[in-house]
Amino acid sequence: MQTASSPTPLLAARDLSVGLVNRHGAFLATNRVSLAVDRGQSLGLLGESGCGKSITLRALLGLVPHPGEIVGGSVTWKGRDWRSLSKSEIRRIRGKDIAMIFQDPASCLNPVFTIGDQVTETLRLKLALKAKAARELARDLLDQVGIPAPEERLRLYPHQLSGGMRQRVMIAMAIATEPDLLLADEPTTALDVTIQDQILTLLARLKERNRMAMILVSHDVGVVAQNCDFIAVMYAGHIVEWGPTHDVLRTPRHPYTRGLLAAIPRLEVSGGRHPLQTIAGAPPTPGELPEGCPFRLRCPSARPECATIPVTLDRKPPDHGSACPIVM
Amino acid sequence: MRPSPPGIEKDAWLRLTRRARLDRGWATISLYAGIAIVAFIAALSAAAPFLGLRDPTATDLMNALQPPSLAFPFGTDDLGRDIFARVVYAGRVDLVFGIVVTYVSLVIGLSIGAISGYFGGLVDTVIMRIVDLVISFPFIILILTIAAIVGPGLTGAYIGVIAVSWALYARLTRGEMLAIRRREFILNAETLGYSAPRVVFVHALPNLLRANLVFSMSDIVLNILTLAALSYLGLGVAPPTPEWGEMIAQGQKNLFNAWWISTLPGLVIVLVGIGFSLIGDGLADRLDESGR
Amino acid sequence: MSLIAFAGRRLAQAIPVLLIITVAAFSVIHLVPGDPARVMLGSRATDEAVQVLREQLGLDKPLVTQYLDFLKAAMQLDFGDSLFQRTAIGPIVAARAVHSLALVGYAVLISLVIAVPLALLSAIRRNLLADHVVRALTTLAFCMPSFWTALLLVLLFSIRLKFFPTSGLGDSPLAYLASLTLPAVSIGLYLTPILLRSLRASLIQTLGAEFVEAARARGFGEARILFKHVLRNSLIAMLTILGINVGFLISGAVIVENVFSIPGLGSLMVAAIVQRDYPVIVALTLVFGVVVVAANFLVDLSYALLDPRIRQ
Amino acid sequence: MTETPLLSVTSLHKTFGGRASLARLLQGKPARRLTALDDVSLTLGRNEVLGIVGESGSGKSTIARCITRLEKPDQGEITFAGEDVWQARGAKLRGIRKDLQMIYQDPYGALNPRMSIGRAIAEPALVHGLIGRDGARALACELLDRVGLPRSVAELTPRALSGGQRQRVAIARALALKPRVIIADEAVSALDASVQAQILNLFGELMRDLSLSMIFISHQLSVIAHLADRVAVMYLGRIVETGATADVFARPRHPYTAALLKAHPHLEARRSQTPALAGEIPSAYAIPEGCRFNTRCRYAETRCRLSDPPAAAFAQGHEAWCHVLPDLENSANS
Amino acid sequence: MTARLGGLLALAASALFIPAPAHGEDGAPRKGGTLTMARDSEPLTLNPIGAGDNGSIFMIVQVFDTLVETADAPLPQPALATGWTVSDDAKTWTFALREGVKFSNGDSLTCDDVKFSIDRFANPKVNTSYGGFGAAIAQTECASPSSFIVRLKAPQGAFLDYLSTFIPSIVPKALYEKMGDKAFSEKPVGSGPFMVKEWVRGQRLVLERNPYYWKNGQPYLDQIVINYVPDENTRMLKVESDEAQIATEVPYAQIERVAALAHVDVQIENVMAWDAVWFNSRKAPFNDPQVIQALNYATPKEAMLKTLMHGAGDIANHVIARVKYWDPAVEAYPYDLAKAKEALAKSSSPQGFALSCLIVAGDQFELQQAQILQSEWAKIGVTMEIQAVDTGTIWTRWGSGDENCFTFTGAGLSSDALSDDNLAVVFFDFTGGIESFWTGWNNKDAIALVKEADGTIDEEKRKAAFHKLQRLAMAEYPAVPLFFIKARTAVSDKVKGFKTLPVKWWNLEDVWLAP
Repeated sequence: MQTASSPTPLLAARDLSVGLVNRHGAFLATNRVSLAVDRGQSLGLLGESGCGKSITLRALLGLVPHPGEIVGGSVTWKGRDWRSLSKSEIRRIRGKDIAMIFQDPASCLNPVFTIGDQVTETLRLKLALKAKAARELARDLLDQVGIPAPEERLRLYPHQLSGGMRQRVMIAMAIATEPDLLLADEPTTALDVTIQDQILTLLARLKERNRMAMILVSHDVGVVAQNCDFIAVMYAGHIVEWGPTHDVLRTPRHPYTRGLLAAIPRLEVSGGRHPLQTIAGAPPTPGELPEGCPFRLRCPSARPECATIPVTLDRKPPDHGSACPIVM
Repeated sequence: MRPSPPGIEKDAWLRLTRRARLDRGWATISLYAGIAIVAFIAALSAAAPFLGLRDPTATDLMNALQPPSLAFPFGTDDLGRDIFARVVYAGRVDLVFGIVVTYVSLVIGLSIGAISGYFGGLVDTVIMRIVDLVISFPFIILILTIAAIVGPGLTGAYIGVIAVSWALYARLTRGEMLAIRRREFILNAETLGYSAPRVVFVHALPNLLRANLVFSMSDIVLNILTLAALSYLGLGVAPPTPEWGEMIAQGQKNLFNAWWISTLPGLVIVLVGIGFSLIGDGLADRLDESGR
Repeated sequence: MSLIAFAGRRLAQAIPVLLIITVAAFSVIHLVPGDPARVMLGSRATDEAVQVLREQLGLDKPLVTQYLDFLKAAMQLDFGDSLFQRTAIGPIVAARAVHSLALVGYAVLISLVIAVPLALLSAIRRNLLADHVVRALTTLAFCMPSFWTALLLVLLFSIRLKFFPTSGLGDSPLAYLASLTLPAVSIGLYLTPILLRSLRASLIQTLGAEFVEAARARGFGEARILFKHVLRNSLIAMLTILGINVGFLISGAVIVENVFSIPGLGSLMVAAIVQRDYPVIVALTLVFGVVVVAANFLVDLSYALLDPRIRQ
Repeated sequence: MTETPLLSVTSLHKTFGGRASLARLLQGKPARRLTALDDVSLTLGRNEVLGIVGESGSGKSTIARCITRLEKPDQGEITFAGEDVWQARGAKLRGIRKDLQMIYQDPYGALNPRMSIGRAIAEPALVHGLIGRDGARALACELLDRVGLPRSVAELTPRALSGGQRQRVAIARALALKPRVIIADEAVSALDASVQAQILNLFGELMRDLSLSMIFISHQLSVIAHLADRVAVMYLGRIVETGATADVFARPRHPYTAALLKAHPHLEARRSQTPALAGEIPSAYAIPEGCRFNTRCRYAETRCRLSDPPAAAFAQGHEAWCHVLPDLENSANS
Repeated sequence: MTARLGGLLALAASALFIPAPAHGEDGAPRKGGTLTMARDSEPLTLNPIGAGDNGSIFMIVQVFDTLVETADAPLPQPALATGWTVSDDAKTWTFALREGVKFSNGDSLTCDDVKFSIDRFANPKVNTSYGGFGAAIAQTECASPSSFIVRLKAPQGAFLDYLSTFIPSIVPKALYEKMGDKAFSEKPVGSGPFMVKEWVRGQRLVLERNPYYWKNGQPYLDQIVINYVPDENTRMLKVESDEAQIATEVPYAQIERVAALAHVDVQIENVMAWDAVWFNSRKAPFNDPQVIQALNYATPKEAMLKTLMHGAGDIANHVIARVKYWDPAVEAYPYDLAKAKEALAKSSSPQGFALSCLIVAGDQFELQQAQILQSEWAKIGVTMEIQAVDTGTIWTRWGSGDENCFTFTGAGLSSDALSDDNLAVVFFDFTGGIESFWTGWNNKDAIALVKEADGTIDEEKRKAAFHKLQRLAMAEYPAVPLFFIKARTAVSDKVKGFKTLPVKWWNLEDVWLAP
């Protein structure tokens, strides 16, 4: 799958499979995932909990938690395979060229150090700044991400800030090095809707300004819809549909995407409590997937052959793919 | 093992499944290995009278201080008693002591701690001050007093150790209770108008058990060691009943000329200690609730 | 809350506990049969002689009076005279408290030096060979009778290698430290597993925290993450355990004190109890209480230092 | 609403915190108190769903906790079917407890992890004496059917269930007492979209089949829009706007309601260049003087900083508490 | 002198008091040097009056002098008194005081000091611990600066023996009164060979040479450091590593090992300490001498001596210590189960009985001994329960008269005086204060014999009375005598002139260090 238009995209994953371990054994958290982003593009990874979207994001940075590991496929950064890079090169890329922000800003900041300590630590390590310069830049960055009275905030500890402020701090740390790519894992899920709105606006502005690429992971269709150029829909470790946001939302091709979109209550059609269209059953437990198409047990259009066909994304039409060969 | 899915590097997948088995297996291995060790020693001790061992209390001055041999696998002490037989019989005293003391303390501490954490306020303050008191009160004074009141020997040790060790369970449980009482199923029980005892004992307590049970495994060993220390001061089991700590203490003066008197019972305690801590590790994993 | 306010509140909480401790110790020890006068005079003396001595020692006064006398004097930091040693308790206890604290402090230091790196190793290599070896060895050390390890240490380091004196206390600071080394190691061997276990558990928990992942994502080195970010967050659980154990360590050091002939509080306590040296027992209970309260205070203080959230 | 409401809450006040720290006392400062509810009134009619929407810290959960007697209000009255919930004793109290059931957000926290599903469902009815011990099994099966779970689930512990299934169990447990009112506090927020739809539909069915009333608390506007007949929008311990859901969402009168609606991520619209609302919710320890929204309100005037706004009434019981009542139609779409 | 291993055979009475060859084969004593000792106990006080424990007593005798002194002889020897005369009624003793004696602070020792000290000794309100020792004194007087007269209420056979104990040590009156009891106990001044340089409680006592000591050329040592090393293994390691040259109380189990060390010897010497099991004769069946005999026959002393004490002791043929008038001719009970059963059969409890016996908690030796007895006595149907209680409790319980058995080893029981009188009063005289050591043994003949011996200074009469008493006690006293305990001291080869006296302490002024 290609979302990027250039021949060597900024970041590309090809057939990326990540194996994880839970109490039942080893399982594939992501299954032959291919995706790519280029400068200035934003890609949304949409899916329900446990579909493998977060682990995909971590795998892109080589951060699969032990004892899991990447068991197949490759990730290339500016055309270079991660595996060909040394540990120190990878560390240099992380946090400098690629930055990441997480869902829960409360637990992403070390509770025992001040904001200033943590922001300057990044600056000193990643930009080789002296303490004083780092401090000044830190203040500047906080200002840029819309934190009022940055000088004072630098002296505070994470627990003394609100969730929104903490996420701004995380963003400030992420953009400090003017990264080429920002990975955002549910960056607003823990926040109130007005704060979410502020953070997403901020991200959009920064993306615009720095011509930064972004991969945004979310379970919220609205968040992805409003903030991404492309969408990849994940289900049970697979990308089941991808394409330009507009196309995917208007004319979803995969039965799962269709079900998902229909199941969301809309603000506009309020009242009446008319039944929502639902997808039967519950998302599968990781590691307990049916043979063949992982969605077939919940799929209204399932046919017997769904149990045998391998899950592959069709590449036609070239800019909007689906993994379902049955529903066209 | 499931075959490696298509598109996957075989080696990596194999490595992962092996790791998964190991990771998953360790808790089980740990649990069963621990149970096996403890059960072996417990079974041996329980069956002691039927094993055809020498009388553990019979002195045989002609055979004193024999080093380990075929006839005396663990050697003999300076009264000529068979150390192996004594070690086996001692298990009856020590294991029972460790387990009874630990679980009686656990039940007391669990209940008191749960009440303290649930009700908070004055009840909590008073209980926690008592806990502070127990923890900072010199243990030996208590033991001596109890020994003086109930007479020397095992009874005093039982009461004395329980009188102290409930406090740690109470503290532990209170902390857990403070965390759990904000959980929604407790709130729900409260909204349903359940009586406080029902909320505390039926709903909260089972969920407070895990931390306590895991801690209890190392506590059993600690209590056996405490009994040993009491024996060292001569306040443990009434002689000639064999007890590991008493055997170790007794061998102290012979450490230079008959190492086995202290060392072999000491190794048995170590073995039991390892056994219980293995069970503790396994339990910690197994009792991990929710499965989130 | 300011530090002083915090300290003040803790102290205010501690005073009733300390008072109750002394009352408890005083009344409890009188429940035990035994008479200091008889213990002092032993087998030789007639009952009349014992009675004379009791009067001399003030043991014929009612218990309450004896306790109040003690309390009155204690307010002015005068703990009275030891019945046996016939001298003021204050200096005796103070001298021994210094040795006990030095010993336990040293032992804690040694335990930390052993436990922290091993816990790190164990947590990083969780469920791997290194982890199992570390845990098995520490369990072993934990279960070994302390006089046994102590003697083994003496045989090896004093008799064979002549690194340290067999027992007693050195005069110069260096010699003092040297003479405390083996006893501190003996206690440390018991303490290390306790600390190691709790540190390992909280390290494993912290290693899974999101801020650790965030630090990795920021491209920080593993060593930096481990020592700067993880360790500090994990120390708190261990400190709690340490706080609880300080009291046990000091009073439980009797055996080690005996083996190494160190005049500490533990052996004084045992002697005082056996002799029914009431004023010494009560004074010692008070000292133990103060030490435990102080230790817990220090632990709380270090929480506050380690974790800003607790300062609120 | 002409008939007397089933449940009414009048002038509810609730503050938290209290014990002054020594340090503050020494500085002569009073104890810090957190204002969770400040003069909140609302009503719930028969077979009605009242939605309460607001951001974290708005006090919406505290209302639920006061109604279900988990927190005692400082002032104000809560009456259910003519009985004062906090004055009731004995059989009346038991009746109220039975009739008012609560469902929580966290499907993992709401069920006792050490209790089987069947027992968890039947226990309330057992304790309240609605059924005997032999009736427990039948009741559990009936309710499992009702919420669309297989009966075999009764033997399991919560650990074996998925989030959606657990929420169904929680609902079944609430239904066991045949309540008249269900208070759902963020009951679908933690669920995945596909599951959330199932649970919302279940609520819809229950409303229809069992003639229940419901207070539905959520921060998700779309969920409220789907389920609630009426909505109350809360901000910092106060209701700022209330009315029929369709009406309020289509024509918000309060700038805060409008901002919420605008901030809600729409599928269709592209993101605007400025956020719908600047700043953060002030601390509940220090509620702003005057209109409490004035620190973030782009329409704020001097009077907004000086006095509490009065209620402004619109058609069909639509009310908003705003001095300015700006023309919001245009601003919302800009 | 160093005893050979394997133990000494029962010695004749005089063998206890073999005069030490002055400084025999070791050549001329050398002056100077520091001796380090590792002791099992520590001093609690250094005040001669008020001390009652070995930890204190053995140090007090190094610092103080008495009028007559305990030496390696059956009779007290001249010390601060160069000689004495006794009146015909044996009630007036006149001591010629040594001239020119000075206390260690340089003050001269005067008759006033002597009178002050002896008066304190004679005052039961002051001398609580050993009131009986000075009880016979009616009045004292300084006839001249060099002549001190003591008048007794009645003749006292053991008068000189009592005077040679540490209790009537001569203290400087003026200084004592100035310092007061407490201060003097901490920093005492005496006329003994050594003076206190430093005392760190719980750690060590450092003594240094008293420059004014009256014995010519003595003491030889400049300084003695006495370390308190409670743990027996550690104490041995101290001499092994040469950190100490003398270590007291070698554990029996280690005698062979320590003696085998190249530079250390184990001196095993007779002292006036012993070991026995006591019964309460107020209670049945211990009022029956047959029962006691049965228990005596059922006790395998030989085997116990070998395994428990590694031979370093003697089987006791007396229920008290082997003191001055001990009769070696009395036979100890042999181990004879047949006789034991026979005796028991004839007794009031022919089927055997149960008893519980108090022992001191934490004393491994005693515990082992009790377990052997338990195991052995079971063979004649006597079941024994061992009750280990702490020292604080033991006297109260045994003294209550409600217990039936009590055993307390030699480390705790020893004679402080050179003659038998004190022990006889305590153990055999029901009227003596503690009802025959609380055994309740009320035997008129025994009481008469004690009084008879005590009331005369005629050596022959005294000897005869004590010999009779010994036979009587062996036949009827409610106790099972076990062993005469020996002192076991690890002594470095460098140490010369060291010897444990029968009273268990040492005249350290005789000790010198070889280069």
